[in-house]
Amino acid sequence: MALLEVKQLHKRFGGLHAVNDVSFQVEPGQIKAVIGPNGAGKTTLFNMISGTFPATSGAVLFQGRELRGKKPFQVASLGMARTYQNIKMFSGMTALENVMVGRHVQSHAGFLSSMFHMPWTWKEELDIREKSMELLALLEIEEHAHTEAASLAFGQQRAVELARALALEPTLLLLDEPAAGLNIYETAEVGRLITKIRDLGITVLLVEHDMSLVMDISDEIVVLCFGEKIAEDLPTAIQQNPEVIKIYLGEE
Amino acid sequence: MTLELAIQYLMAGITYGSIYAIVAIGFNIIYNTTGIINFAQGEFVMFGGMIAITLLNFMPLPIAIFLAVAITMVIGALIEICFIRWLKSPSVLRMIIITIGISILSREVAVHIWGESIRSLPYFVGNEITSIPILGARISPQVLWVVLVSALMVLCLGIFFKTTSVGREMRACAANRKAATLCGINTQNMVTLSFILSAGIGALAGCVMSPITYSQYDMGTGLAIKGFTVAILGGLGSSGGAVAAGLLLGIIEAFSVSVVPLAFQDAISIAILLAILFVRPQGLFGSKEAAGLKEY
Amino acid sequence: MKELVSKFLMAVLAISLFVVPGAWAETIKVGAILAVTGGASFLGGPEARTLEMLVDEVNSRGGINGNKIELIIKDSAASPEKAISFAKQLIEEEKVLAIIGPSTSGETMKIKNICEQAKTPLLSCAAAEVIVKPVAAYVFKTPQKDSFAAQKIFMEMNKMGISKIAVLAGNTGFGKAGKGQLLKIAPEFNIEVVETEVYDKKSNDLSAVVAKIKANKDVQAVVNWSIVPAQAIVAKNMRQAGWDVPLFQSHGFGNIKYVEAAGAAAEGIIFPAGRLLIADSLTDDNPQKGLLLEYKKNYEEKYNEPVSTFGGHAYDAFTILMAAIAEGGNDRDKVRAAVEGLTNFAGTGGVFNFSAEDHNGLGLDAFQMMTVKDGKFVAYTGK
Amino acid sequence: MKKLLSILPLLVVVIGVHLLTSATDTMYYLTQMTMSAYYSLLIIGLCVLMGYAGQISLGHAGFFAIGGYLSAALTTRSLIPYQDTLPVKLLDSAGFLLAGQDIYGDSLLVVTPWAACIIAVVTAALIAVAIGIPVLKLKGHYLAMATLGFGIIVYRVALACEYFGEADGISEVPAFMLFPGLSVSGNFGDRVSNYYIAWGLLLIGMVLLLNLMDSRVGRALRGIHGSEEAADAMGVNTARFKLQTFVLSAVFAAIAGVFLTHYNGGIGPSEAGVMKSVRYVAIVAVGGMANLWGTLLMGIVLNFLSLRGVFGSYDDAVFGLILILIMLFAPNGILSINVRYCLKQLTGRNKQDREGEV
Repeated sequence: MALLEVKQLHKRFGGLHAVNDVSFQVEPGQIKAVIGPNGAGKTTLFNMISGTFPATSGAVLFQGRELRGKKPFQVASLGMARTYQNIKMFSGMTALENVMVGRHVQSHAGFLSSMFHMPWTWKEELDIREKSMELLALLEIEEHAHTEAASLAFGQQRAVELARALALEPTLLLLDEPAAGLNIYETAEVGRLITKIRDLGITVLLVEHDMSLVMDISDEIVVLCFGEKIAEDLPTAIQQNPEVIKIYLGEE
Repeated sequence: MTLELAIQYLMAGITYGSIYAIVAIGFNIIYNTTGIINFAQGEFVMFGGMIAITLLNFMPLPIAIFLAVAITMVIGALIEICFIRWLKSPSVLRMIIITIGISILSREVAVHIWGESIRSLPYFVGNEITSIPILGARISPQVLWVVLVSALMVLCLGIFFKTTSVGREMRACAANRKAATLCGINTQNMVTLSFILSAGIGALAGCVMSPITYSQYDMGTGLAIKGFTVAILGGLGSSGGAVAAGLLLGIIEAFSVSVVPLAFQDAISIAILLAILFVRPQGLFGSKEAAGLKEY
Repeated sequence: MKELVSKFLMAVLAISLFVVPGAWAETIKVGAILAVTGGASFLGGPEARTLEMLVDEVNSRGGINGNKIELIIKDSAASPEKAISFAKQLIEEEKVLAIIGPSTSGETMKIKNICEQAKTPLLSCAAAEVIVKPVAAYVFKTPQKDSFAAQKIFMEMNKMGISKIAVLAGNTGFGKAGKGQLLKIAPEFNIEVVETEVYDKKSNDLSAVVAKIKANKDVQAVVNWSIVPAQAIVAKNMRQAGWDVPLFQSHGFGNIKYVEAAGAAAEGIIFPAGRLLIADSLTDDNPQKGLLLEYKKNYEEKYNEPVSTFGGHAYDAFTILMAAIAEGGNDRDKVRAAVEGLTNFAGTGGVFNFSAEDHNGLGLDAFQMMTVKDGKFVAYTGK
Repeated sequence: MKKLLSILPLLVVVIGVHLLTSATDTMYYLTQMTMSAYYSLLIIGLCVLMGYAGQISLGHAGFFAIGGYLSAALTTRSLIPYQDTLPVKLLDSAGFLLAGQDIYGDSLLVVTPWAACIIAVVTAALIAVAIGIPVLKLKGHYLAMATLGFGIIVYRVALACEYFGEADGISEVPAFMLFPGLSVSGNFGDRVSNYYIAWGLLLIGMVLLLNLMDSRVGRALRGIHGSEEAADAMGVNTARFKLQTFVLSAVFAAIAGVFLTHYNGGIGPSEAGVMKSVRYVAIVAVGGMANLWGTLLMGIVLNFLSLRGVFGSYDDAVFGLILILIMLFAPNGILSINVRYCLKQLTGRNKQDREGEV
């Protein structure tokens, strides 16, 4: 069974069809990429999958479960984590604290038990801290754990955001342009991290602009243009696809 | 309820309603150009009335009112220049707190200039007991002045925003500030202008209503709360909505006297507002489309 | 450096001078808690100004028995919590001999127990009768009793043959207490209250509620019990509605500013008040006449505003206290006893006769029915 | 544990103030210190709501008043006329009623302070839930208006109801015996113990909030403030957390109201007024919004000065001015003003000027 199934998803903003009748599936354990030029509807697609706003019509099935009407926090607790194109760090918190927020769905301490610092929250708190440090180590930024996240370099913030998303222990990770704003070396680095994440058994769905990154790491690619799916294939096949080439290289 | 009584209630409602509407329009003018709710709007009304009363000692009524409106406009401009102009994209919370601060300060300035006693302008026509019969009910001619001046103000504002180039620039500013800047409109001056305009409107209202309601240093808060209520009921930013909502609230308040004790009147009108806010945050007359684009 | 040292020495000298005079002349501290700003500033303002004027007068005459009076005025802005804090502060820190005020009944009731506990005389300027009923040993009040004002009004109504009335009141402590007294006493005079409404102290138009009462054809007269500017609005709205039943006001109307505000609508309003407002027209044998005229003249000269009965309450509190200090000196218990023993003491509110049972000291005769004629207060003599 | 340690210096200061005042014979300062502590309890609760959860409330005096008024009314208003109704009988059988005499010597049947306190705080919490659900969906000006409206309604109801004493409020509120030998009252003799009750309560409140802020929940709240969208995507139920914080701050306000009312022996409508709510917001803003320690400090200092009448007739004016100045020049609170940085800027500027002259 496919981990994520997108069925005839459709989104209209007034008269504009931002996403038009898009369907595809993500199999467990693969890295799947959605590419397309600016305004192709990639981020809109992501927002519908993660529950930020509802689809006009169509359905999203996660582990066979219909996500319609689910709020982002509910989607997250089902095991789907995401990052943002323009990194959304929690300002005023350290890198470690940012990652610790990511452990939210994996922990339970409530208002009262937190206020009274109940013994049963102590172990949980230690676990959260330990696990978060591990993730920072995994993404090779543990030396910045106690720096305010918003003051880190852009590439490091990306890593913190990845760690934060991983802290949810997701089965599916949605990455919205993980290489946006990064230089060649940082991009390669992110690519390496993403494969590392996949090797942990986490399925990855990413939206990306950077063709080289996508071609390197993806197992399968969906191409969107003006809200419509025009191709879905293996990277090598996509590279040969005349329609894709036309979109990316122009008509000449 | 007899017809006579109903008309009496209606006229009372229209009196309150027009006052609320004018204050609400003052809120809207500033909100449209800046996205700020100026909690000191009620103080413009107070300043208008108080200054006119002081000036009346030296000059005839029309000139005193004219000058009072002009002086209040200058105060409005000064407030904008001193407190608002140089802030770079302040948060809503910060602006709310700043304008509340301005309101408190203005009140304190007023109490130390004019003292705590009540004052009023003389009735424009007749005196305190003059009244005109309308279908068996009797109302003071000043009520007609309030309604007339409010109507004129709404009309003039409409003409100003539709036909003059400055008015159009202000509307452009309201629609999209960035785009307006790119078109060469000095948005900063437009903001100052909106403060001047709404100060002037408030001051004129303060003069016209002074014979009926009296002027006192702390009259602003109550008016601001009612005006704000009406502005939200009518849909923030909509002048037509403000007039409609103002009259509606005024009339509801007047008629509510017949069923609930007067002491609960304010609590009830605020409760109505809350109820509406919960189901229709865009206001009774605001459009859902436009509301979708705004942040609540 | 040298300069600093010399300044320091001078400061020390000044302080020691300040402390030493106790040897030959005492300074007696008197506290006052008044609502100078805030919702009841129309009471606290004139009260504070009156006290400041009086204390200057007393001290320029050489004080009481050679002792200077030091007045500490605290502005409570009509907030009970501040009044409580200030009362404790004045009693313990400033060690005042007595406290004048507060201006409102709500505040007075909150600090009543504090003064009682600390055995510090309190001379309240607030009207509500609960302040002195039941009597608390150290608590006095100078404004006339609400119940007497209500009785006066009802007596007048009986004469005029009025039996069904409407009661309007402002939502202040004054209005609340008055409404209570009116409703309580009315049956004794065979008067029926057919309509009751309470309006906000910040009301700016009452035409709707006036219309509602007017619609009740039974109403033969209206009694408005309030202390706020809105009482002028009641008068205006009634006359504008073309309604000419008699309008009675409470003694809270005793401020010529309200008459000015109501303009032509104030004509013919009937209300009970202390004689301060008609001091000029009193007969020469009236014991109050001299002091009323003097207070009026001094106050109006100094502050360039008309005198009001509210300031008069503070005047009475202060003069009563001074008389008691003259007798009891700087001792709280003796001063308390002296106040309680005062009889035949003429003040602005009337002639005070205190006793262990009566800590207000004013009788029914403290009130004079008045009316407004040509924008001035005159004694009401019936139709 | 760490939190307890961090609160230790404060505890030392609290005891130090007591010893200092008793040594210098200025114990009267403790009266206003006690009152300020209660107001500060409300203010640190509001700080969590405004600073951490990012929700403005211009109606918190309303919750304070609900707590204060309910406990005052229940402990002073006689239930004898309702003696035979079911709720009164239930209260009676639960041992929550107390017979006594009023000032006129009439017999009186009232609720015990403990029961009244619990009823008042629970009512405040329930009201917070009921209005929080719809109100917290609003943002910006709409949220400000809605909370302001709530505050006005409470004020109006207190002012209009005979039961709540209308304009006079409620006086003669009895002392609140926490346990034998320790009661909340304004009697001069109980001053020191009340000072410690108030500060004990405030310290407990502070420890609880510090604990909360350094926990899963606190991180989620700070996350909401940092980026609501991202917090949502991390699985944080933002609506629920906002509501819980709203209720928490309302409970803090109500507890402060209950205790201060017993300490003052009464409550008046001014405690529910709009100006009070504005004042609380002002203090949180001056303290730096998301800064519990700064807010606590400002809450104590400003309330203490105000209650001592230091600002005289300019009390509101001072608050207005502080509000404007802080919001204009130091929106992150008074503690964020970096003196050294400012000095460096000044001296740096001077140096440049001098160089320019040369």
